[in-house]
Amino acid sequence: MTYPGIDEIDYKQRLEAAKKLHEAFNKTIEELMRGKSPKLIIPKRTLSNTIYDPERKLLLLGPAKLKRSFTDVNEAKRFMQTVLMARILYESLLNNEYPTIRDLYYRGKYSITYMDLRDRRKKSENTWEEQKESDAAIRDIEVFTGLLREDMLVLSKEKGKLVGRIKLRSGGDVIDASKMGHGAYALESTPDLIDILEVDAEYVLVVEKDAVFQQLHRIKFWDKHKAILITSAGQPDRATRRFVRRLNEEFGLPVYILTDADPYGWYIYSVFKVGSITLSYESERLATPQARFIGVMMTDILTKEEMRNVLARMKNLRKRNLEDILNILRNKPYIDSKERRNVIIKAKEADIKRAEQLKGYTWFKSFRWRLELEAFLRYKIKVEIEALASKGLRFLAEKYIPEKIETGDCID
Amino acid sequence: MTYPGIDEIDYKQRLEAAKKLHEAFNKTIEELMRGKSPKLIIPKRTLSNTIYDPERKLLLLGPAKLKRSFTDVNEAKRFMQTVLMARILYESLLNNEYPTIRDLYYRGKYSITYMDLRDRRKKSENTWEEQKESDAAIRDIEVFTGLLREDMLVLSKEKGKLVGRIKLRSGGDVIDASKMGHGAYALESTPDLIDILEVDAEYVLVVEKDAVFQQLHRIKFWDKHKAILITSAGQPDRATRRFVRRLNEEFGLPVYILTDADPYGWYIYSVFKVGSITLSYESERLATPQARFIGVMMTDILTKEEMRNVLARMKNLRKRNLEDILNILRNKPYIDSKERRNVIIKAKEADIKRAEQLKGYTWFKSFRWRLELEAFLRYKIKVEIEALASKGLRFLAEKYIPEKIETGDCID
Amino acid sequence: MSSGGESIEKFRSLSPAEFFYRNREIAGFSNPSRALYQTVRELVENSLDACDNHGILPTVRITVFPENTKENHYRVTVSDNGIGIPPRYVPQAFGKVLFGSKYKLRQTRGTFGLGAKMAILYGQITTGKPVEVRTSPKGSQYSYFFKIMIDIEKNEPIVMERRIMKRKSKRHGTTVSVVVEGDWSRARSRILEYIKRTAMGVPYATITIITPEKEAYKYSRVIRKMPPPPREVKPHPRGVDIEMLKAIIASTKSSTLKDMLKNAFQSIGKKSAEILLEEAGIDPNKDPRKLTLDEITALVSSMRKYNKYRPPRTDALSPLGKDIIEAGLKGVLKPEFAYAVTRKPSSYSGHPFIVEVGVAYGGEVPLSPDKGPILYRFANKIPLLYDEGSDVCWKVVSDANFNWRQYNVKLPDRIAVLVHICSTKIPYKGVGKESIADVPEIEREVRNAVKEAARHLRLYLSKKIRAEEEKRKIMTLVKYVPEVARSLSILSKPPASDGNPVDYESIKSVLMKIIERRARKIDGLNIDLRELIIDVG
Amino acid sequence: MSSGGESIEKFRSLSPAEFFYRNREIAGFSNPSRALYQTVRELVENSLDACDNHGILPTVRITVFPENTKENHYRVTVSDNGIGIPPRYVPQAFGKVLFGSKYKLRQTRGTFGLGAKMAILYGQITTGKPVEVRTSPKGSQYSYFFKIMIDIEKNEPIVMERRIMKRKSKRHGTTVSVVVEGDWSRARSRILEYIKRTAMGVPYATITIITPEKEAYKYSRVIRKMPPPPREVKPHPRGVDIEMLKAIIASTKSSTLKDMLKNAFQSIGKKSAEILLEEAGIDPNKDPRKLTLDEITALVSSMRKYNKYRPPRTDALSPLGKDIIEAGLKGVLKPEFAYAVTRKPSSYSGHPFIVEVGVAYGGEVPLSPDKGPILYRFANKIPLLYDEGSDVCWKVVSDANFNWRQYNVKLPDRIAVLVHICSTKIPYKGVGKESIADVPEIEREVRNAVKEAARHLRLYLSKKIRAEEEKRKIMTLVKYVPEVARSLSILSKPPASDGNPVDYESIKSVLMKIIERRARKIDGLNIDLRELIIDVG
Repeated sequence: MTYPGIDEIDYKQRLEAAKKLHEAFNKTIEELMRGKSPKLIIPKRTLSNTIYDPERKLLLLGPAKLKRSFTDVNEAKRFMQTVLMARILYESLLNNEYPTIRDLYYRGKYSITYMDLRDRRKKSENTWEEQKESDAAIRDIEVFTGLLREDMLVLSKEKGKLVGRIKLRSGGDVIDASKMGHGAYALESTPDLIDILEVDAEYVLVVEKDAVFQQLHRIKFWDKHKAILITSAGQPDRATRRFVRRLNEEFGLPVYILTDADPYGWYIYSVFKVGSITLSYESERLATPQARFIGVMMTDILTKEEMRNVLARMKNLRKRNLEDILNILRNKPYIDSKERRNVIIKAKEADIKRAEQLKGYTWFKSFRWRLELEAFLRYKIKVEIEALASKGLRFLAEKYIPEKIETGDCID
Repeated sequence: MTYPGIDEIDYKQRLEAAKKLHEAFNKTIEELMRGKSPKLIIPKRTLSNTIYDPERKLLLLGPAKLKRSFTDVNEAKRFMQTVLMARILYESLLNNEYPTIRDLYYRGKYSITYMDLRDRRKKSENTWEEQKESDAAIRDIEVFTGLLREDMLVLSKEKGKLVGRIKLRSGGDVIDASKMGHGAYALESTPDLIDILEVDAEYVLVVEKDAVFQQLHRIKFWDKHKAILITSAGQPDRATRRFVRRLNEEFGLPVYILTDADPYGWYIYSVFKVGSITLSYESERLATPQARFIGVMMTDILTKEEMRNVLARMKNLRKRNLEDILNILRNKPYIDSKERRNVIIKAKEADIKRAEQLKGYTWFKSFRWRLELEAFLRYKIKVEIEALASKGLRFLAEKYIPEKIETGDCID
Repeated sequence: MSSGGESIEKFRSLSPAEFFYRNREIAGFSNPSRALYQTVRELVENSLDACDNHGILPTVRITVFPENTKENHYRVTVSDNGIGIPPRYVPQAFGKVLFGSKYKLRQTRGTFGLGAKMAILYGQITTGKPVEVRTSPKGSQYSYFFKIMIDIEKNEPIVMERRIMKRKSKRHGTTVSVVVEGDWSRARSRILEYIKRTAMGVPYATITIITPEKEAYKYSRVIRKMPPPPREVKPHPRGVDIEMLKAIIASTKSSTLKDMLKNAFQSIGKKSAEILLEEAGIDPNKDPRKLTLDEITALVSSMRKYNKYRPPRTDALSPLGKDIIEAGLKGVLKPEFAYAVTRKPSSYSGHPFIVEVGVAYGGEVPLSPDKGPILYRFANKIPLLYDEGSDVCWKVVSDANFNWRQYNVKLPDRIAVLVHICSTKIPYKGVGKESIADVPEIEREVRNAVKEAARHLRLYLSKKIRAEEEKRKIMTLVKYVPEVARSLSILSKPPASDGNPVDYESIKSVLMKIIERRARKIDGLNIDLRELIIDVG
Repeated sequence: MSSGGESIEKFRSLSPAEFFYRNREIAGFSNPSRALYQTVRELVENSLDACDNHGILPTVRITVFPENTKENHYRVTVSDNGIGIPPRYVPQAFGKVLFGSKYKLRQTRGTFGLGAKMAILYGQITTGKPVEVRTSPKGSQYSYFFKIMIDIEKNEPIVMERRIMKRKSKRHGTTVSVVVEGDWSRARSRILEYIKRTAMGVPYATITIITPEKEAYKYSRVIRKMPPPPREVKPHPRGVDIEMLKAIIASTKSSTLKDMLKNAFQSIGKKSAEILLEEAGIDPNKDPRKLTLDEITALVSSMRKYNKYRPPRTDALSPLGKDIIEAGLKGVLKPEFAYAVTRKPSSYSGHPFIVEVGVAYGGEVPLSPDKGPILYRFANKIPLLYDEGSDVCWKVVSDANFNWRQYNVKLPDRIAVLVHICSTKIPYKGVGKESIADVPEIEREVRNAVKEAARHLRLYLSKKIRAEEEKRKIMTLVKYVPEVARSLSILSKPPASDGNPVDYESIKSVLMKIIERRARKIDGLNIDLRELIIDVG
């Protein structure tokens, strides 16, 4: 522990995480030494045990647990993989390492050699073949111990970038994200170790696409509109999600998400807002239930005639909903039907399947979301953010985004 | 031109680029108005017209030109696409836009309607179907006018990040890349518009993988070793390549490239060093002929016995080469054969094909590169940077990289 | 002689009727469904032969009625307007296996003198009912009615009833009625498909079938042109064998070999007879009856090897002809192109044959399988429905063996091939008459015929493609004019607004002139190209 | 009688020899290659019948020699050690079509009395050479030699030479030699494959073939057990038809119907005769000769519907038996598992038949196609080589129709099925004897036999799987013990080194005890599990 790069904050975090790991497994060891078959009681990470909490507006793990017993032949290998991964993580913490999940995969991978009962021949089997397996073991340990990987100083590839009127302290440095020139501040893997010093902004605008982020940055959108501009560059990584959450939670900033109008974009919004369906245990710290979807919306480009067709598909409409519609459509469509022909993309079979799935999720069952999804399913078309650029960058920056924020044409 | 975001430098660049575009096409227009069938004489971007210049150590376009004549039915559509793209770029420049290549695709895409001679019916055809086509048109204009897309203020997704003892001026801000905390400085799309103010480093280390970059940064590798640390996060984008080139050219910093030991990693090195084979016209400004490959090398992990097998495959070895070998192998292998079993990955058919291809390129014909490629082809295995992490992060930071730089165990 | 062994074989002889009674499967009477189909088929083909072999436009009516529902007995009745049967021959024609009118060198549908008798035999075995025949021979004033059974052991008819009636009308023809055990529900689609294809090959006939459900399907005559009726001819020398030559020697009245060859064979004249005998090393004036077996063998050998005969006479054959085939294809398939070929006669093993092939392409022709075109096979005007895969015609036309790409056809495509083989003897693979054997001479003729038809198809297709191609080229240029003119016009305006921009209309006009210069070279193109442009909005 | 019409048909009769001479394709003599194969086959099958039908272990020798290379004439000679032929029957047996010893209710290889005569006929037509027969009947002191040709028009033999020789040895048997036009190079692989498969089905025979290249292929006898020779039997009533009953009535000596039924049929006793006649509403004591046609029809109907007969007698049949089939499969295919089934006799259309099925799995059995197992078909001990796709056996065993997965077999796999059908009459689809028709009774028996054999295969496979499974489970636990022990040991040590770590060996020991507790429940597992562990390095 004499390496010069070790900083105080990281070191404290290490000790705490190692202690939790040790305690979690020590119970199993004690039971084993009393002759009981060893087992781990782990919250189930299955879809059926993923529950949407409408109060907190979050996807959370339900109460179901699974018993991973070493003597159950169907579970034996995963039991072995779980304790193996716990050991490697424990060793990394104690040795001041900053492993990536790929590192952990390599460190744990080796050939188990044994004599086969059936033919008395030496055989061997790898602890795991693919990173998929070691990743699953990491997730099991996360839910088993309540420690997220960042808490165990596991680093990962980070794509999130940031500009705007905000000052941070990280690793001893003070960073002013309003002084990044045409470049941006790239976020670190452990956003909980960042100190947010000062925020002089009215909202956070999260842009799915890096190039659009750069365009808005280039014309200093954030400066004129007092915004913090963040890009996830596609599917958001954990650090970006956690950082957005902190801005919302700790500074009360509204969060607007700008993605393509397609199931992939909607899912990115959904991950920011309620969490990932397959990794719901992270949501409690990573999701931002207050985040709102600002666009691109199907309703931005459909004509009034088309919207009538969509409404005809929807049942149980209340009168208030219809008034909402009139309100929504006041400034629309933003793109006329001739422009539209060249910017819409035909939905693929997979998109439609994905949209049907989204329809089933509670948080997509609000009137406004039903409108989007039904419109998509009726016309089977997608629209990218860049499609708005066919009207010029200024349209996006000076009309589309400000108007939507002003009139509240966002979807919760 | 009254938008507040416009800065001086960008504006100057716009005017210059627009003038070049106009001039390039105006010749064709003048000829046309004299009744000549319109045509564009464009340097050929084909593989056969891509030439490796061993003097400058660069891939360059050769002297061959293609005549794109509007009246040649096989070329008519591409002629139309080329002038269409030139027009959109011209308009963007004049309107102070910062388009992306996706934007340009959308702006140029529309349905041409016409009456068909054969059945006298109205038909329509899109100017282009896929971005592939509009991208090709951009490249044609780049070689035709000598303007790179950045010169025309076209923005693109940027993945490159930077930390280290270097100060820059961009868009009016001064950025100190040694004060980025655990985060990093994300590069902009137009690196030629950056002012490099101050450099206090001895070399540049380019890391293929973002997570490895973060690990090295986390332990402040760049501080201890006086390095500028850059990641391309996979295949390098144009801005990262241009920035690395500037550091080498303008400040004389040695550049070391760290990638996986596989054809994909080698190709990344090759793109940094001599340029992309399919886009060789960019090399003149984007490539860094002085860059050197630091690892991971096949020779890092092969035993002396295995190296002998590899040598047996190579013809025309001189005595000096053999001495080189002994020198190279002094500290090796870094990974013993037992560790190795778990970190090597079996090469796929596509990898082997790719390696066979690399073997044919002049800049891979040096003794050291032949050694790497023959070793790969003999044992058909790949090694990732993370494989070294199975020996701990400190091994990579404190032994592997410094030792290689010190002993000069890099490949040119 | 012989022999006190404990297990001596007993030997005896078998009548043809008994042989086929025991082995009815080989004639297609293997189960009630197949037997019902085969019964209809045999009777219909006999009826058609009784008409068109004698220049009569056929009118055939078929009924299949339930006779005893409990036992699944059906009465199949087929009536025709054919020439009729001389009453003295009726008992044997329907009650003696291997007796008939078809054992000669002339193309007929039936060949084995067996089909109708097998139906009668099968009916007799399964239902015990006799066949009923009513015939009114052409030119006679009487109608004759018979009920006949077969004495199987003796292969002789048993006439159970015989009546003669004075006839008022001049209508002639024959009605045959048998009762057989059958399975209509499984045979239905087979039988109806058979009738449909038969009608396709004989568009000059009117055919009606009435089913047990009392549904009537009628195919009316669409043309009145008929193929000329076949005539009986002498054998062709190329197909001679030792046995045939011995039979000719036994019955010849000629006193010299030379004369015998000239009289007994077609296509042999004085000169060729002499050449043949010289080749065989035999004196042309030798008495045929004095030939040794070795001499006969030598003569057969030289006759089979000689290759300068005139082609076999076609009188014995009755090809459909180009017109009828093309009309049939066009009428049924409604293609955009149809072409038919009737090859010159050829022969195998002494049997003359003619191959005819029609090709239909495009239009409403259904999409073919990947492996080859849709194939309609006919043999002596009979449609062949089953065992397509083992037929020599499939072997020729399937994509594996025929280079369709070379003819601009990439399978699957809308293409159908009709092959009609007519011969005094069709070499079927089995008595079921569903597929034709791989006889090299026939295979070669079919291939040449398909090639010839396919060449005409290729010609048609490539002409069509060329004309389209020229027009396409002009269109390619014209449609891009508006965008090119607009873009160049905008690019012509310098950024710092000095200089001399060129307007859209001027550029467009120059471009159109350039294209018109080019279009003038194409003949038949007489239109103002400007009309094709729709300006950019 | 009749008639002045201008186009009257000429009628005449045809001899069976002439019929088959004209239609030789239907018996498989369609071209020189096929004809040569068919010639070998017909002669070999006659030879085997002459031996094993009479309890003689067969020794058969075949030679195919070039006779006239220029004309492609081959001499095919087949010798056997069979019972021989009484000399008075030889001329007709080889010179008269539809004459032979096989027209009775007894299983033989040849069925039509046609095969050898077709070869002779074909040889005579193509080469003009007579057949040569040398026979030494069992028990006789003489050998007889004949040269015979066929008078085709009369269907009568012409004996060209006849010799008698006093014999010294007791060796008996027959040698037949014919000269035919053939194509050896194309027939070669067919003929050799046929001989190989024949030897597979008749492992108690020694068969030798010598080819034109003077290569000898010899298959020696591998067992001396033989199936019992078949005997002639009375017909079974379930397969009666009207024609058969009429023939029996015509020749019966019984004075009452009841007696006649008892005497003329197998499986009918006093009681069942009475029931049958009561069902038909006929007086049991009536004189058979006084039955009306309607009564005959009624009696046939009741005989066919009655379902309580004893099964047909097996005396007429000669199944190979379980032992011979399994020995054959094991010897040739070397499988890990083989099982054979001989079904009880059954009948169709009055012909008794027995189905036998063998299944071979694993070992050196070649990989089957996706669509079904490898199929070896035999009919009355004859291997069937061609037209597999249209055979009822393929219909049964192909994956489309048989649920192999249900028997733990997922195709393709190393699986072969042998089907042997023996019957007094095999219902071939054609005279070429290559595939068996879809007779429902046979299809059902084949399916049941395959199911029965497949059930035994499933039993074998599932036992094998279960035992492996238990051991696998124990191994699954044991192999992970070292890593689990190491990891838990390391995790047991607190980070701030107070607390009480547990060492590797202790954890390992506890884990092994837990596993041993479990393993003790498995029987037959008697080993120290610790020996299986290789500790972590």
